[in-house]
Amino acid sequence: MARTAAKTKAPRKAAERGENDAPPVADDLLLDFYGGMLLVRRFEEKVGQMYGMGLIGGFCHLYIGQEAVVVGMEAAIGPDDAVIASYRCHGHALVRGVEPKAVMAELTGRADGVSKGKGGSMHIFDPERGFYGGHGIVGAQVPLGAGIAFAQKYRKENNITLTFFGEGAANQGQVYETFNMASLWKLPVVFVVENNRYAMGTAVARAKAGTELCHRGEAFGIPGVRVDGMDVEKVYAATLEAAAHARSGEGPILVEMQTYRYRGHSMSDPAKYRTRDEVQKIRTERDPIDHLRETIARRGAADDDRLRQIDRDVKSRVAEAAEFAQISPEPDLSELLTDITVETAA
Amino acid sequence: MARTAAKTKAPRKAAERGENDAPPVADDLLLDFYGGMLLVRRFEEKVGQMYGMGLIGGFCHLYIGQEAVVVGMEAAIGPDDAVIASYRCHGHALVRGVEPKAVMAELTGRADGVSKGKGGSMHIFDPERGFYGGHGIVGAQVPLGAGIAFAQKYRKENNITLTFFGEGAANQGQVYETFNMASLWKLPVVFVVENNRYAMGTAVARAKAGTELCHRGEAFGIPGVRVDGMDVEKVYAATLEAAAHARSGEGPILVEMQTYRYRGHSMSDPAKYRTRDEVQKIRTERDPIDHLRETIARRGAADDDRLRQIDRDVKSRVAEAAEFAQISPEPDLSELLTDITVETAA
Amino acid sequence: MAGITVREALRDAMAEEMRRDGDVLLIGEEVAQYQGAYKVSQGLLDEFGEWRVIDTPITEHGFAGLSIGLAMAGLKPITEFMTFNFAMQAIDQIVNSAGKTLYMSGGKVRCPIVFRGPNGAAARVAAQHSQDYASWYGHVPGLKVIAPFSAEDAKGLLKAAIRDPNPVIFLENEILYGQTFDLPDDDDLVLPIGKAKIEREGRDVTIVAYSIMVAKALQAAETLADEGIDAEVVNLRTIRPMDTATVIESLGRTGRLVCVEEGWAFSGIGAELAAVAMEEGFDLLDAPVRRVTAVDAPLPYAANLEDAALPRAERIAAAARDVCYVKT
Amino acid sequence: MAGITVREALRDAMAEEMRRDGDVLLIGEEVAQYQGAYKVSQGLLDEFGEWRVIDTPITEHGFAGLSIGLAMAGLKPITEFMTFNFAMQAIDQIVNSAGKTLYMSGGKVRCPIVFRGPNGAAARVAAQHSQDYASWYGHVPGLKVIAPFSAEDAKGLLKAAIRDPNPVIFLENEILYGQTFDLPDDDDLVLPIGKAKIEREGRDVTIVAYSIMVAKALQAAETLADEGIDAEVVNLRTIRPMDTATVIESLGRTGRLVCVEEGWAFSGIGAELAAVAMEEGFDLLDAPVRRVTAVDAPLPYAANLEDAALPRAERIAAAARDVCYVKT
Ligand SMILES: Cc1ncc(C[n+]2csc(CCOP(=O)(O)OP(=O)(O)O)c2C)c(N)n1
Ligand SMILES: Cc1ncc(C[n+]2csc(CCOP(=O)(O)OP(=O)(O)O)c2C)c(N)n1
Ligand SMILES: [Mg+2]
Ligand SMILES: [Mg+2]
Repeated sequence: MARTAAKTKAPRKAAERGENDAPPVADDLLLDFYGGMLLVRRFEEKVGQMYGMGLIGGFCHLYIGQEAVVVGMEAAIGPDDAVIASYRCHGHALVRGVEPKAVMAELTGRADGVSKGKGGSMHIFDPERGFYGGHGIVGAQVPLGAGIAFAQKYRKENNITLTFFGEGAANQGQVYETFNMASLWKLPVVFVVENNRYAMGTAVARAKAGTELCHRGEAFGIPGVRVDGMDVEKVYAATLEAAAHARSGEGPILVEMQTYRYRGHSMSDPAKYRTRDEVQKIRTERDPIDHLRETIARRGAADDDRLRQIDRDVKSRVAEAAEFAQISPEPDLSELLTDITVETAA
Repeated sequence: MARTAAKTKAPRKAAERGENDAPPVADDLLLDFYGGMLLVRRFEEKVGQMYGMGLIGGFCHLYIGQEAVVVGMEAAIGPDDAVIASYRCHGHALVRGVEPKAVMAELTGRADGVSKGKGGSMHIFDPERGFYGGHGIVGAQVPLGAGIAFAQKYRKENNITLTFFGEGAANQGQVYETFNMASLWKLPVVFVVENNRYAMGTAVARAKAGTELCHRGEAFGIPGVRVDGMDVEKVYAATLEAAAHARSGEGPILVEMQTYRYRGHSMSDPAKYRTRDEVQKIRTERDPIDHLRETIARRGAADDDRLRQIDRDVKSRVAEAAEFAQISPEPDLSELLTDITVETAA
Repeated sequence: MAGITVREALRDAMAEEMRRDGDVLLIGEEVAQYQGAYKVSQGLLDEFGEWRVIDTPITEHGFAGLSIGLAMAGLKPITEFMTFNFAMQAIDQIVNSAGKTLYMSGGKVRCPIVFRGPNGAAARVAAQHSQDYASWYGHVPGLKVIAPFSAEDAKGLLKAAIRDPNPVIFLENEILYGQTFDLPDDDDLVLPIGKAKIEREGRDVTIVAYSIMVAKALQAAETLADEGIDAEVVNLRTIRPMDTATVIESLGRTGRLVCVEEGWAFSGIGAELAAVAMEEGFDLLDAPVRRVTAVDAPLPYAANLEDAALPRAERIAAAARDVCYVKT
Repeated sequence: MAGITVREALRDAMAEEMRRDGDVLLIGEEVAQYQGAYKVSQGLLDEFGEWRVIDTPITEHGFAGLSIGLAMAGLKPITEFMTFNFAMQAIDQIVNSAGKTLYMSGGKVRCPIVFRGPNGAAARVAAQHSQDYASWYGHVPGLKVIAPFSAEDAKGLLKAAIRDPNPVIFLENEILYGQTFDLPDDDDLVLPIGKAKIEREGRDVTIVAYSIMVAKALQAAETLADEGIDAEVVNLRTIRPMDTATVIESLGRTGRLVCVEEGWAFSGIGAELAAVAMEEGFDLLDAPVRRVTAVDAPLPYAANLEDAALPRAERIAAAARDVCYVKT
């Protein structure tokens, strides 16, 4: 997974550059991006299949189409930085380095799931890898993320928190309460609006009055940038800057990632609120993986064999995860009554 | 009380003018302002005394210092427009034409109180006069006000709603949720931030990041204006414009009234978070009633006799209210179990 | 009599009331163009237009408050929460503004509003999407609280709720939406708020339930019948005001009471019923009241754990045997 | 032994824990420069500085969520609500984020946080400022809920709550803040969460109460003693997990149970106790359990109505006489 490689590269990159139009990233980083995005895509495709087979239940929100966002952002931060997301969190977990097996077993509700099968698709957590979920209530993760950033500042850690939320969530009041506090206390947080144009069936313009989302923090003193979230290099470059801003002590920054989700809102959404053409057009013209593949070819960063090898590796990891998630046993019934509270010595 | 006179004048005034620097208002309107502001001031002073005597209990928030805001605004709207406010609502009720007696009897918790003594100081209501309270939860009245405006629009009434809140309340998330909806649906609402510089013990800058409050709606497409809330003529002129904007169908507008409260936050607040000098300076240099008295004198709008007559009238109305509020009986014990739900025919 | 789903019954109730009264409108997330997240408002936008069927942004606190403002100004909003879990963000407005203002204003400010949407567990949607709020809302004077079971309940009580001049919390159940029930042919079916319904008569034990748990209770009653235990099943229908008279009368006949709810036990609806049985039916009790509830844990996602967490018919039957002192 | 007010006891508990552990911090409205709206945090800003004693804007939902984020990241926030009425705006974060995440994460994400502030009625502050939330929070697995009465309770349980690795709801009472109690000389008074305290032993009837109602219950016990009724008074101290063992043991000795709370009856704490008495103490009951609660109405402002709305010692004594079948 892209994570380890990216970790070593990000700081170097950050030091190398500064201006707005970033120089092209190194070849091996491009390949890391490719592997990372492909892993998320193939993983989600498999999830879709397994949901169809009844192996996964409940609400399940796929990330297909948005891969460039998490992959590019993750590459631009460090392993000690923190990430928090909504229910649409499989991709965020994977790029943080959570094992696909453990995520998939969570989705099938099995004992080896990352949350022991108790949380399911919307509630993936791995705080040891700096991943704080996985939250089901639209907008709730936003103040939580600011709190994590506050803890980083309190501990003088020089780490930052990426706080992801959808453009639908961007209308929630607690987001503005958080903007105000984060700005007041100059918390090291990057607010990331993943504007995938729809909140369930609501197109962004039908729910949002006024200016573009990237400006929604300005009244609270939070600068905003808008980024082409279908281009992983642009995401990466913008995140290096945003992260540097947050890390510098200047306070939060708001990044609007313009992206698109290919599938329905969740597995049960027939997505009749948009035309097939609209989706098809973006798939053909703006797909982030195709785009990256072209870049790689154009720059000669890798030959087809190398890319095919990455494809095969990703496929086998995903197949392995799917396999694992089906043989992992259901949680023991005793788990019903554990983890309600942390036991304390009486 | 200024209300009746103002009602007949406001529309005329609105038609007469348009530009930003309003022409001086007519003499008799100035006198209405004077009578209105004095009524609020004397009423609140009496409330303070009666609280000290133990005749009033619980939380009680005085409006002294802010009188120009409600008086000037009320004069610029019509009797069929609506008003909603926070717990600091005695002045808002009085300018709407609620009888001082009924307000005072509410404060003493008596049967003749405007809410039968069940609500007290924070919960004055008189929907027949378009006054919707009187709300104890900071910020809660803001979406309520937008809802009242929505009903006005739904009924094609051409009325508007003034929704008052404090600068401390302006950090509440539901305010931004409301801004978004009100703008999206172009509701006929004037949002009024009464910036009296303190939210309980918190000076405005300690709780508010970013730009001035009047700009806080801009990201949602809501224009903002800032007004000297210690000058009743300026308040009046600004409100004529703001009301015209809201009434025109262009959607909401945000008015920041810069004002000051002389007393503690509530009767139990010693107000140690500011110096006596700060308060004294504003009292001497910026008092809205003194300022208006000077204007009246300068323009020769009335002689001293006339002003003294107004003073006497106000004093006697307040004295009468105080008297009434003490002789009105406590509510009958049966009232404990009425008004919990509206009775329906079984 | 015609077969109709609970989903359709709810839709018809709204449509009929909207036709009857121009002040009734529907507001919430995805209620208009999407026809409801669970398709409950199918067709309403087409018939009533966008000023009466209103899509909101995702801002529960704000649109609940705005809806209450509509009601205070005299309209009769039906405010849909996509689920009642999300209404927790708006609960201050529901309790403090909608529930208390009539009283605080000495009767001057009315709030005729219905808050509706699915409550309790759906299938495998995990802890944050599965809470049963019946006892929380039931706790609060100033609110009325309804939890229908069948299509008849859904239609008759929703129409009653819309006509009621008070704030009504209307707790639906997602799993019931698709279930079909017979509905009496009646142009204008309005059921009384505050009246329970005896779904099945029996002499040996009273099982009280609401919402989807009525189905489980009826299932348990079948099992028990095979064993010779004749259970009476009471469908509460309304949580507040609660029809304790019907419960106590039934208890008078059976001497035994089992209370079933999908929510947690602690200060739940079963607790209230146990207290009422103490206060009004102590001498009628041949056995202590038993509660059948969700286990005392957030709801897990895993299929086997979820199944074990929620009250199933077998657990209800077991409780009934217990209070009948029947060993198995 | 020294006399100390509940206000000071709370302050001392926070100060001691903040000295002991650099991860503990206090956050809320007016907690720092103003020294607390009710002066509970007097002196803390001076001693611990503005990064550990933090004034927030008026944004309960946001700062509760932010505090929970602090706790998830390993700090130990004490989050003050000016009153618990305002926490209704934040209750989604408290229940869904603080209460359920440990479970949803399979034990991976802890949330060591204390939410504290005054709960229930103060004096004449009317309906929106007077609700008792004990049964609402008590309903929710994943939370611990404490409601102290005396200075000893306040200090010993607040210290325990701060050290507890779970989210704890700490329900104080404004009227008790100024009351003085003896406090044992103990450098490090930490009381166990989940244990009730018998405040007064008695043989004839058990009166269970929490928070300020313990004072009323003790007062009632005095009156009853004069009449020859010997009441045992149990101070619950913790609402969740509830010490039902102590209650049932006491019931075993007296055979009679009166439950007192300042909140509403419906699905309240008394309801829970009645259900527990059914389930665990049915054969011990010589009389039905009686609840003494607020009347079923929002709290009115008028002095006479407020007085009639809340449980007073005389109503408790009357209930005790009733269950003892003593006529007066
Ligand atoms: C408070 C709340 N309201 C409603 C929902 C139901 N809901 C789940 S996701 C969603 C849409 C969110 O859209 P957006 O923020 O754009 O994120 P996306 O799903 O596009 O990633 C809604 C309405 C919820 N989970 N929580
Ligand atoms: C939700 C909520 N939080 C806190 C309080 C306590 N409180 C009452 S008034 C107030 C200050 C409000 O200040 P501002 O909005 O500036 O209005 P002002 O009192 O100055 O008129 C606070 C914190 C409350 N009533 N409601
Ligand atoms: Mg979206
Ligand atoms: Mg203020």
